[in-house]
Amino acid sequence: MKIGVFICHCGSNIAGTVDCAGVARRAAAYPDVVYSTDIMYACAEPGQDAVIAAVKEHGLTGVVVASCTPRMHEPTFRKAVERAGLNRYMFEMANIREHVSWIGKDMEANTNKAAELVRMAAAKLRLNRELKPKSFPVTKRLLVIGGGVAGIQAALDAAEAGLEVIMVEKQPTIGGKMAKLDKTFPTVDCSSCILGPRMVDVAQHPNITLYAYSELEEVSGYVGNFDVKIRKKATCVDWDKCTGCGLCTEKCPSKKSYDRFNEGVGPTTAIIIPFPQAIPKKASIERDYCRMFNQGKCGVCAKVCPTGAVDYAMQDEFVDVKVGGIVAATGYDLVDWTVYGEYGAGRYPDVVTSLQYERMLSASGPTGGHIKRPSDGKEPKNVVFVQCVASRDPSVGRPYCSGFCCMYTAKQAILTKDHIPDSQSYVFYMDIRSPGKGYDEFTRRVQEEYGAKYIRGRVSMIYPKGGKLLVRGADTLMGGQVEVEADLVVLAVGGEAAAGSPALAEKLRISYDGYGFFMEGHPKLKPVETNTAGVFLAGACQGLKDIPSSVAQGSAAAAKAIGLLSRNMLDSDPQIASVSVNRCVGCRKCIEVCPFKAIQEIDMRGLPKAEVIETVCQGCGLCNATCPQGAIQLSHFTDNQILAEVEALCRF
Amino acid sequence: MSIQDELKSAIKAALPDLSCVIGWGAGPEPLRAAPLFIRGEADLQNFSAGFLSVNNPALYLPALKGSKVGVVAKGCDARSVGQLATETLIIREEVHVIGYPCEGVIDVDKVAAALAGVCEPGEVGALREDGDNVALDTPKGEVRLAKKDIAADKCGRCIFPNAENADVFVGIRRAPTVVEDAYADIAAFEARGTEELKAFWEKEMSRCIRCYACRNACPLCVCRDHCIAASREPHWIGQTDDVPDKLFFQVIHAVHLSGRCTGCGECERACPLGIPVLKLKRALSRRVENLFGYKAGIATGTPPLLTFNIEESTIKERDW
Amino acid sequence: MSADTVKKFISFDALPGFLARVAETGTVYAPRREGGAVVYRPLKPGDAPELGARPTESCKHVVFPRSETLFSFDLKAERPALTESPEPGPAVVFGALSCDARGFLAFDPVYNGSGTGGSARDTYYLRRRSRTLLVVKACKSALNTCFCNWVGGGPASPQGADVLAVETEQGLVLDILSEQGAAFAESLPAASEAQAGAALAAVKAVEDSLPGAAELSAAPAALASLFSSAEFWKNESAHCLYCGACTYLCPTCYCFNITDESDGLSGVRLRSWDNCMSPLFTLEASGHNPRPNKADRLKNRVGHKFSYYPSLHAGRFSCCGCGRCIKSCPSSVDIRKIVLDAVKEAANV
Amino acid sequence: MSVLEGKELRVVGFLCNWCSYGGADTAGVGRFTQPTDLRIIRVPCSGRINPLFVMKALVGGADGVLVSGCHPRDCHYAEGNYYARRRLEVLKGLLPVLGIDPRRFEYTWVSASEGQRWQHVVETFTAQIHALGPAQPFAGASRPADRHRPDAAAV
Repeated sequence: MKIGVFICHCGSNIAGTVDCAGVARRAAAYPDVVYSTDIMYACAEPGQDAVIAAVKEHGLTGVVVASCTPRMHEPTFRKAVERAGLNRYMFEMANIREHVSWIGKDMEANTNKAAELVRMAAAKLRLNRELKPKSFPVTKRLLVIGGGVAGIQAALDAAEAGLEVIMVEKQPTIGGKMAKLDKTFPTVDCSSCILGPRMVDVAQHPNITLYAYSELEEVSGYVGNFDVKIRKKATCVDWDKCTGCGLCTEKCPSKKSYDRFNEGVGPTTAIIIPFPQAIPKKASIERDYCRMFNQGKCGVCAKVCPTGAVDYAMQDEFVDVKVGGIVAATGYDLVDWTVYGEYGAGRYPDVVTSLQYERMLSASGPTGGHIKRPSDGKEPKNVVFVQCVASRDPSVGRPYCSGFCCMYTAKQAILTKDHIPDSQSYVFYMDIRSPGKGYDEFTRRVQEEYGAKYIRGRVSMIYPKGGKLLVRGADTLMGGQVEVEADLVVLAVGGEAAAGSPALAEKLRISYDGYGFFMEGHPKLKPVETNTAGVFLAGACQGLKDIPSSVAQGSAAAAKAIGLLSRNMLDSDPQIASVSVNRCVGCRKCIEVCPFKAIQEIDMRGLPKAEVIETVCQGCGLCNATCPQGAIQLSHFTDNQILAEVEALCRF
Repeated sequence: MSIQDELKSAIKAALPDLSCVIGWGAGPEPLRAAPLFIRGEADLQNFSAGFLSVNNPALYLPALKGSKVGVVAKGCDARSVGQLATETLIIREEVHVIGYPCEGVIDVDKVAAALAGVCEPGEVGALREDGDNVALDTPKGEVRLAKKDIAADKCGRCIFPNAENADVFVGIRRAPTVVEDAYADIAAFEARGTEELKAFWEKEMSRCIRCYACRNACPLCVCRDHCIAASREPHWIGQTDDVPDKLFFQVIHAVHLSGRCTGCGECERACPLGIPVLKLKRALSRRVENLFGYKAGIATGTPPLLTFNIEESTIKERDW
Repeated sequence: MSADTVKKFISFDALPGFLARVAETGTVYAPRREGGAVVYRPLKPGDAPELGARPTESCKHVVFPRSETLFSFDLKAERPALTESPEPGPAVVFGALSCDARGFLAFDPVYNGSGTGGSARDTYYLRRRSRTLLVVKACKSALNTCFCNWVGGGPASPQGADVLAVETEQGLVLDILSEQGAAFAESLPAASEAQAGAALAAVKAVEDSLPGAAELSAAPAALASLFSSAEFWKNESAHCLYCGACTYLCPTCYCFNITDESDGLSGVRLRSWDNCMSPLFTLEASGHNPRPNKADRLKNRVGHKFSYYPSLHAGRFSCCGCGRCIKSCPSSVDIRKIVLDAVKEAANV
Repeated sequence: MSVLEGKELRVVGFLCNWCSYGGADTAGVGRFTQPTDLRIIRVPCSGRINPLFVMKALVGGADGVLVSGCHPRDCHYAEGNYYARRRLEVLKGLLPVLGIDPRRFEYTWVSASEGQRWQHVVETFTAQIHALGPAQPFAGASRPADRHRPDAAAV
């Protein structure tokens, strides 16, 4: 083998603390290295051209580039060596930036370590083999998980591009959080007026199949060919028959059910249509509140239903569907703010969340758009908004900024004045974060035009006094304690990843951070991809964001999915396991452990042997580590390749 | 009827359905029996089971997969059968296990120690079993030894003297040995400290001749012909006579047996150079028992390293 | 022990000092008890050899190391360089068994080129062989597994030895059998007649204690005739577990394998013991193995020693009767029984 | 020169590509300073790590071995780290009996977002190995210093 080694300066990123020329000199003496040089920017066009030129000039059969992390530029350089006429797997990278130059300043130690990493890469490269991908057909169908605004956008964009789309929504209706909002900032336009038509589009689009009140049960397979099992939860109403007339919801005697859509602002019935614009507009029974299920008798809805759609014996159903790509758009939930004892921990009825307040403001909400105190139904005059509840608060494990609370609080203060002209709003804030288009102007308007009083400081205590709530906090600008008598307190509660996010991530085999938000492939360059090929992210499930950003990301995820599924065939990753049938003794241990059921037993002239199903193998190598005689080897990460790396580190 | 006769009739009864029954017969010298493949009734006259029945007949079973075979099994042999079956390395239904209550088996090295100054074990002219004792004819006259003093170490801590999973059991079940800590020997060994133990293995392994008797005597080493000890692809160890290469094979053997080793001790007994290679496996077995409560060959179900729990209540991970 | 060779004497007390002086010019290997085994180890100056310890292993590794670096190579230099391993120094095996010394007589014709008209001389073997002095200590007793007298040897056979030592009450009587042996014992006093007589009596006593030898002259033809008798070999090998204990302990097994241990640029070429019981022994690159199962391999092992080798080397068995393969076999395979069974089986056919 | 004599010890890391290698990258991007002893071998999944790799390094001359994978439940391959956890936990039982200080081997979980945790793990483990000092190789092991070193002259 003839190996060429290229030590990248990365400008001064590496060369600042690594003697790149020195590393290149040392590398020249490594086994099979015939050419070694340092290079200013290996990834830039001149750098890649230099690699290609060297391959041709020196007849190189393998290339080592020592630069940044392979997670960044391995694909770049693989393409470059391919352009030079080599197989893309005859390439290795030594990470001397993230793992060397950026984590220490000792030039001698860094240079030495860099040289070691290059030795290791070269030692492995000597055992690399040309690998060739196999092609397999793509299922041109996209699964969108979550029917909030991000998911809706992704689904519509993909459907418009001609893809079949399956949308799965956990709730009985799509619309997500946005459907609960009265107005949106900074334009103060009606939320349901802009979202409603898009929801209808989803329902009517010939390419979109909607599974509402459904959840993802299982995912197997791989990019281009995922096998998905969807659990259609039992609604106890046959949606083929239900016309959405709502008669059942009028007659239902169980009138004290928790109203999930309205955030508990006022009760609802046990059989519900969440809101008038619901898509699908179908009824479903909340079993926890239904007398038929709790007391074994009632049956009113079944009696009144003109189409006989009610079916108490309905069971969950499962739908198996094959898709080529998946967009996760599962959104967020509000943090449970009742951990704050100083805010009453949920005991004071007139302390409400921002989302509950939205429902009070909404003309289609339980109060018909009239702001009423939950305790006595009176119209409040003094409304106090408390920002950063469970945001930027490490003490409750939520150190991050939720990003949208400043803006919606300003919006709610404006709407308060619109609804109750003689009201006075007070906003306790830490900092006002309003970096969007027209956002900062909006936060000024609420103060200057609508007279909301902004007080910079945290609220330390809320307690009832007479019929009012006394809100005590610091005013850090004035330097002192302030107390406001409030009729109503609205907490701007921060968001967190939707309940069940980690479990979904596990099903999708994607990563999530400590708060349950899904990890994007790269924080800057792969904002909607994940590390699992074929799975994309849209909206707040990746990190909290407002409506414009969610929509943008929905479109971006759709674009990525469309790009992927526009291809008829995909190349399989050839870094998969293969069995040496001579050495295999048919002990089945690999079959036992394979997480993907990618290994099957075959009969070879009467002897049992393992065989890898190439398109199913994901290349984890668990089988390789399990096989006692090393008969099954993971290409590109074989025992000998890893042993060569160990040897390179330990022998010298 | 004596146990011997009962065993013989059990074998005789089973033979018509089996290609052979593996037991023990006379060996090359009085202190050693040899594994016996009984293919017909005529072979039965050579059969005997007892204090000299050292070899583990389960060793031969994986290679005979596909034919119906009988084995006469001590408790420890039966554990090997059980483990092989659990791992589907044999088909349990193909194996007819004839069990009997084992009273322990001889350790010739211990006889050598007991006869020091008298003669070598290889000079003993005859052995007679006499209840709890044996009488040995030596060039210097008869020497009587208590069986318990010359029985294998494993017998002193045997929790499984009866082949509980046998298809036919002959004789009266013996009570298992009750030991407070079956791994006290390993704890004591480890207590010698890393420095001393490293020197210990350097010395012991320097004797190793790489004959792989340890591996080939192990009933659970089923890769045998494809063992990575001698392969180049993958190339785990070199062919030198150096301690690291030789020791690394013992590491491989121990790791490959973790969660599988039944402690039959055949590896150590087979070693012609007397290297105590079972220690490594027992250290891992202790760990597996502590972590997963799995006693190989007794427990059923997937061996612990081929499965997992999402929450591992017994694994206390380091808190960084 | 012959009556008409030169005899020397050394007392037990003088032995450590004498061997310490020998060790100044080379390595002295002597049996030592270690663990449950007895192995040949370099004798530390001043230590007394353990004369009563019967070695578990043969001493062939002194001449034919378990793994020997033939040369090292470095391909990175401008001109690829090969470096020969250093010349081995002189060695003395003190207290070898008579069968061990006789084992080398099976090695020699294979490695000294006599079988090839001198064209294939193995210099690595020969240079160690010529520098190794064998001091045999006559056995004081026979084991159940001993059968040296079946194959032309005996507990005090002088064959292959430079010096034959016989233990008497006061010390060792040394029978000088070669020039090198004479040089080794030059400084020692001659044995008295009484001492020599005691030695002769001791040898006779142990020789008399051996059971009679079996007749093996029919073995070569019998084994050759059973080459295709698969059933015979299947039965004989049934309990064999095909490890390498028998071959590696055997004083006459001389097979080896050659491997390179290399990082691609520099490395060593090793010659290591190999054994015909291993499935890898005759494994061909194609994956085909002409001896796919243990029956084939055991047939080869026994056939080689008692039929094929004798047919090439003037009828000499490639077996010295030490019995280690029987004594140390984990599954009690007895080569004597196989050979006798073969003779019987061939006679019946 | 392999490790800097007197300054560094030989610490080998086996990291899964998806989480821990990414975590080490994140630490780099964040410029979280770390000791230079550690050399990282990238594998697809902690489940790929045969415990024998760890042993090969420890018997072969490494002073410490660190394995890191995805947190339980987060494995990119769904289950690899669960197997790794059991195998590596069991492996710890082999070190003392062999005469290898068990503190020379650790395994842990670091996600791609946990740059700071990675820094902490590397600092802690490296300090632990330095406290133990260099491992004495098994006799007959080719000491790093004894090895033929083709590149020594080029420096």
